[in-house]
Amino acid sequence: MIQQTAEILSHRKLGDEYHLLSIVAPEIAEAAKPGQFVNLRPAADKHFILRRPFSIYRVNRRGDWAATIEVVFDVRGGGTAALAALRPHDLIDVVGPIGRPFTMPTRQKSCLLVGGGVGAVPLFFLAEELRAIDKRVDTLWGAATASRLVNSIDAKRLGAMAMFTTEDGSEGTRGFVTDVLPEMISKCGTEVIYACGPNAMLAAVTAVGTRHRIPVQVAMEALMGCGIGICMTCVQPVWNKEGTEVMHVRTCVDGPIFNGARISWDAYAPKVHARPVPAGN
Amino acid sequence: MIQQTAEILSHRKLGDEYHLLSIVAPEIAEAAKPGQFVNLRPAADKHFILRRPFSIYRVNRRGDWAATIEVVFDVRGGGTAALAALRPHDLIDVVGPIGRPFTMPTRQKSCLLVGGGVGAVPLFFLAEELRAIDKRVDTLWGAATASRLVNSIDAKRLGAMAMFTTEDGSEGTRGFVTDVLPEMISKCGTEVIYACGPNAMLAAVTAVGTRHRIPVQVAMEALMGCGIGICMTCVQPVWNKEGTEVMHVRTCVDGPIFNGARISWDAYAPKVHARPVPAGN
Amino acid sequence: MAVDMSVDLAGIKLRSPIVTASGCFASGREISEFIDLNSIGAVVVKSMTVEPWPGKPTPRMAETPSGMLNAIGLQNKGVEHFLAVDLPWLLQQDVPVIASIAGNTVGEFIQVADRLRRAEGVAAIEVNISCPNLEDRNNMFAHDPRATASVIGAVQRSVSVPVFAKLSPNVTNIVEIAEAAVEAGAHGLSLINTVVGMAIDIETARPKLAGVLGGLSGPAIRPIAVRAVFEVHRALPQVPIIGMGGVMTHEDAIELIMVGATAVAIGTANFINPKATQEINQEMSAWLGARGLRSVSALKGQVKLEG
Amino acid sequence: MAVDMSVDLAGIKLRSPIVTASGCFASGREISEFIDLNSIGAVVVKSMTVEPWPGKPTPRMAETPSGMLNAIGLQNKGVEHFLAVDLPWLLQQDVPVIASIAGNTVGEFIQVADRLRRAEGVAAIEVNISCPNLEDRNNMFAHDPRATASVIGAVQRSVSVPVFAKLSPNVTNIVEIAEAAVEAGAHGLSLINTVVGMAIDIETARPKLAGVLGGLSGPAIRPIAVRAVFEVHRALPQVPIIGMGGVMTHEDAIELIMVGATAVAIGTANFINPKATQEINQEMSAWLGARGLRSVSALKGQVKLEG
Ligand SMILES: Cc1cc2nc3c(=O)[nH]c(=O)nc-3n(C[C@H](O)[C@H](O)[C@H](O)COP(=O)(O)OP(=O)(O)OC[C@H]3O[C@@H](n4cnc5c(N)ncnc54)[C@H](O)[C@@H]3O)c2cc1C
Ligand SMILES: Cc1cc2nc3c(=O)[nH]c(=O)nc-3n(C[C@H](O)[C@H](O)[C@H](O)COP(=O)(O)OP(=O)(O)OC[C@H]3O[C@@H](n4cnc5c(N)ncnc54)[C@H](O)[C@@H]3O)c2cc1C
Ligand SMILES: Cc1cc2nc3c(=O)[nH]c(=O)nc-3n(C[C@H](O)[C@H](O)[C@H](O)COP(=O)(O)O)c2cc1C
Ligand SMILES: Cc1cc2nc3c(=O)[nH]c(=O)nc-3n(C[C@H](O)[C@H](O)[C@H](O)COP(=O)(O)O)c2cc1C
Ligand code: FES
Ligand code: FES
Repeated sequence: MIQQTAEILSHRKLGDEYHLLSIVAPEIAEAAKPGQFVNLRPAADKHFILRRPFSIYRVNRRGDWAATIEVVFDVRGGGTAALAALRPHDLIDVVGPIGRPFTMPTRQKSCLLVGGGVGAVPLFFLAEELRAIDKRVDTLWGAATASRLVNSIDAKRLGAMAMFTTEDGSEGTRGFVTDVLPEMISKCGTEVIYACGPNAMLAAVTAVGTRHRIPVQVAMEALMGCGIGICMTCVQPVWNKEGTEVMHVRTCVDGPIFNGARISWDAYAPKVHARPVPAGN
Repeated sequence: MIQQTAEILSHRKLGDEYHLLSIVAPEIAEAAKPGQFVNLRPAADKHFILRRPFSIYRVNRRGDWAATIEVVFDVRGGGTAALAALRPHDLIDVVGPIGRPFTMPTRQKSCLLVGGGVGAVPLFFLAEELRAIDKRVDTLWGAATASRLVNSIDAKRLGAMAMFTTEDGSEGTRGFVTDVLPEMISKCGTEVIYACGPNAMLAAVTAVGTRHRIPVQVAMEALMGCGIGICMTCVQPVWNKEGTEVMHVRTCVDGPIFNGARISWDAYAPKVHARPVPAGN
Repeated sequence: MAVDMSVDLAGIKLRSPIVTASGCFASGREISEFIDLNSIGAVVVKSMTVEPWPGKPTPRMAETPSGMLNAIGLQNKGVEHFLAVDLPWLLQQDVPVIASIAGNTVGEFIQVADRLRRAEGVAAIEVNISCPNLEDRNNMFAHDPRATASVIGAVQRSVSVPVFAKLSPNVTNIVEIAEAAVEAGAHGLSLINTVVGMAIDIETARPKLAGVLGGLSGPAIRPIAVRAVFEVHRALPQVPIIGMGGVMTHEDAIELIMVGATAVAIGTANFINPKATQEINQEMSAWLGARGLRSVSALKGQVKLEG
Repeated sequence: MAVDMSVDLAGIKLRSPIVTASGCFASGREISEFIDLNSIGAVVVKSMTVEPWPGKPTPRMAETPSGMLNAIGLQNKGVEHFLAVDLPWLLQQDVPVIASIAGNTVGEFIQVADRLRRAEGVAAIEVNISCPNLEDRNNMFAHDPRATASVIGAVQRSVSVPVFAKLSPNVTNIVEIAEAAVEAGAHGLSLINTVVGMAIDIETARPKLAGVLGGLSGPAIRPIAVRAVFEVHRALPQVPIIGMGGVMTHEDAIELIMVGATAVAIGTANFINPKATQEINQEMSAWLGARGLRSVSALKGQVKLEG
């Protein structure tokens, strides 16, 4: 992990909903691996605003000193609104690359990438790296509606086979990725699944994978206070190796990539203390 | 007083130290009188920053819908830094015109305007209005050094006679305005004095005026929480009419122009409670 | 379908839950140049004392991150001036008037209350007990349940209108103080007053406030206000609360209502935006309408803890 | 002429007054990728308990104006893990280590202290008494002078290194708690811990924290921290204080030193800027140098109240 003030090379819209920021950050681009993220400081607001984590969409290592990382995001609140206002040559404070990347398959040859909504972002980088080591890559992309699919033009070309599902049927099959997942697995002879998207989707994909005895690597999101492993805000409920106990594991530096089978998905049912007592930090 | 979101017409440097913002605000320009000020919101920062008060430097009523007010300032901290970053067509939230203006002389013909540093600002507007009613206007400008004088070129032309003092002698007479004030009073046959600048200067000018039996109107500064008379942060220690008691009078709406003889100047010796007790607001 | 913004505050019918915070609205005359006073729920005026108070020396204010410190020292012209000048003007504005009262002894509180009892048109009294108690080593009344009870009890016996106790957040257990106030006869509670704080100008090594200590207000303290309203409402669900502390937007006001406030007072926001009260009222109504909610009172205390 | 940044903290020689705030620096390993640990005064590690604690469910964090709320629930791997893994690593870094300890009973505090006594290389112990006391209806130890005294007394008797009591600002009279801690044998005081607060997501009507209540930190609370350090130092001028609360810049740190802090801990600032501690140390040294001051200790308690 390094921290640096970096220059915005370019900022363009990706479809109607997403922004693509290209940031000049040679060392980070050099070190970055698929599944890792960067933590951006939206503005050097003296009244302070926490950093915002974003998956690395692509790295461009051509021309070392000018090597860039790319992030893709949609405007949700104050932080992403500030990022959406950045112009070329503006400076931004970046920490990265952060986290455990996707594990590259050794024996397995056939990889299926499943992305939900903006969760598709880290899979573009992953697909390139998998093909670079001659793996078969198939992709399955889901979203609420067509405009929520990230760069579907490129998405089609990323792998051998590409399928889309939207909840409103505006593109591809109407429904959820899990409706077509089993069919794809058998068609593509999938041996390993990489998934990123909402927790509900990741849980469902993991379930399907487990049924087919296929390992599923999931990229998790969490609220992050620091993004560098020092605050403990970002934990996921993860079964220990023995499967005897659920541990709280940091998403930022111990994740964001986890073995789907190890996540205690049912722990996500909202839990709130009935009798709140002043919190020990 | 009105509040409006106004457009920046122009922003230029005035000498090395000062910024001049021209703001399109027809109603405020229409109503403004010399000595009044506007309260500007430096940025619609959601983390909030209080408004900043600025004297009205000039109004430009030509072309009603496009009538502008002008403010002149130097960068001191966060608020003025934000204002210094404004560009033409940017929008700014303005409240104004605020406060009791200078009182125009009725009998008296000969007016002396004394400005210290950035305190010179409201005297430009005043000079124009006094000459519009055929008063004799003389001006005396003081500052630490030449670059701290506001627009000395125009300043020279504002009245019949213009004198300058700087503490380092870099322009005009070396010293303080009060060193040349008595001489000017006799030369110009001054009947009324208008002064704006640091408290120490206003106190000294008031003393000279009183000795010569000349009324002195002073424009006071104060920290302002609201600028519209509702918070009581901006009070000055002012003698009541009978001279029996010092009252705390709001600078923003009861001032900023006061009769110098009524200000309890010695009340400014820093007073701090020896045994602090939690403050009732 | 118009949204019903009216609320019943301890028997007082308010057009809107949005009211003003004492000391942040003077008596309404200045702000009436910017807004329609009858677009808001009530005007809570600056705390008044028996005699005029000169307040503290300057500087009285310092800006802090997302907040401000003030040490005004309750400068006010006294209850007689309120009755002679401010109240008559307010009564022409068709908006309920809540009189905030302060003092340094129980006796002083009683004297102000007595004068107000004989006046027409005061809808309620808010008792600002965040005042040093001269009879108890300058401890704040609001910091001690017994002192709180004695002031509230005395005021409540002297007047016939609802009495609100204005609580301080600078205590270990605000619920204990709230209970003492209610047992002593308070009909409602106003919370929170400012959080005691301090700031230094490091170049001069002097406190930024002549009063050294000051009261922190503004968005910085909103989480403290939400917690206070939440805990007091849980302990005393029947007691009407005027919630306040750092409310800048309608979302902030809704947050306080969801944890139990019946009305929400706007303080520091008026300094930055003189139209804050009116705009927050309009935007809250729009927010409710957009969600098909027909009355603001439906939101009260609706925070979901379980499941 | 180099500025002398070293300070003596309860007999511990620190290279710099800038230390880390417990729970905002883990045990230093992560941040050592960004800064030189021996450029700062000391590492105060995350509070540790006898057994590992799982902490609270998520969400554990919410951003607020100029601050953040957290409800981590003191998740930590326990004292044995600290002794086996973190301490040995830290001892290679040539920076004093201050161990923060926590518990829900006096007994738990004693057990952690006992284990640490037998370890080499812990320079001091910070006792985090902002913990619910299971033996007293979950009241925070730090909210009661007697509970504070019993914990501090017990810990102080079990160890041979200086003991710092970490105080909570959520009390009516922090000086009373400070005095109780010092009488019970605390060699120094750390203040302030977070301010209890709460935030609601109005669209879901749910608390933003699974723990419902959380601790407010960051610039929003700095005026509260300055006031706390100021009052405690006035009452106990001889007692060394580690001041903290919303320090983002060297100016903020100097403010706390001027009101009486010997050292200044950096917490939330590390989350935004991993280099915060090192940069604040460098900028403070430059600030002193630019003013011809030769040592940081000359600033301590220099705030001018009179004239
Ligand atoms: C590892 C990781 C990778 C991510 N990658 C991407 C990406 O490639 N593209 C993208 O658009 N978004 C991504 N997100 C989500 C992104 O961080 C949030 O959308 C963003 O922080 C929202 O900030 P805001 O100020 O606009 O929203 P606000 O609602 O104002 O944020 C308020 C708070 O909530 C936090 N927050 C809000 N939504 C999320 C979320 N979904 N996950 C984590 N924190 C959140 C913010 O950090 C902030 O602390 C990622 C999140 C994580 C943890
Ligand atoms: C009636 C009036 C008229 C003024 N006219 C002018 C003018 O024409 N040109 C000009 O350059 N300045 C003028 N000032 C001073 C100007 O308001 C301050 O310089 C400005 O507020 C500084 O803000 P800042 O954020 O840059 O400084 P900061 O130091 O960051 O301000 C911090 C706080 O101090 C307050 N403050 C700082 N200095 C002053 C001051 N001298 N007077 C009042 N408040 C202050 C700010 O409002 C803010 O609350 C005037 C002040 C008043 C009261
Ligand atoms: C300048 C100022 C003056 C105040 N004066 C009073 C007062 O006279 N009586 C009172 O009960 N509260 C007073 N308060 C406290 C406010 O009524 C309110 O409780 C507090 O400011 C929190 O709300 P806010 O964050 O919206 O300002 C004052 C606050 C400020 C900022
Ligand atoms: C995420 C987080 C975790 C914390 N954990 C602890 C802790 O374990 N023990 C402790 O004594 N204080 C803990 N604190 C409090 C800090 O040490 C510090 O007292 C407080 O945050 C104020 O300082 P700051 O504003 O610089 O963060 C924690 C604070 C935060 C924000
Ligand atoms: S975000 Fe701080 S530990 Fe992961
Ligand atoms: S600044 Fe608020 S009353 Fe003058």
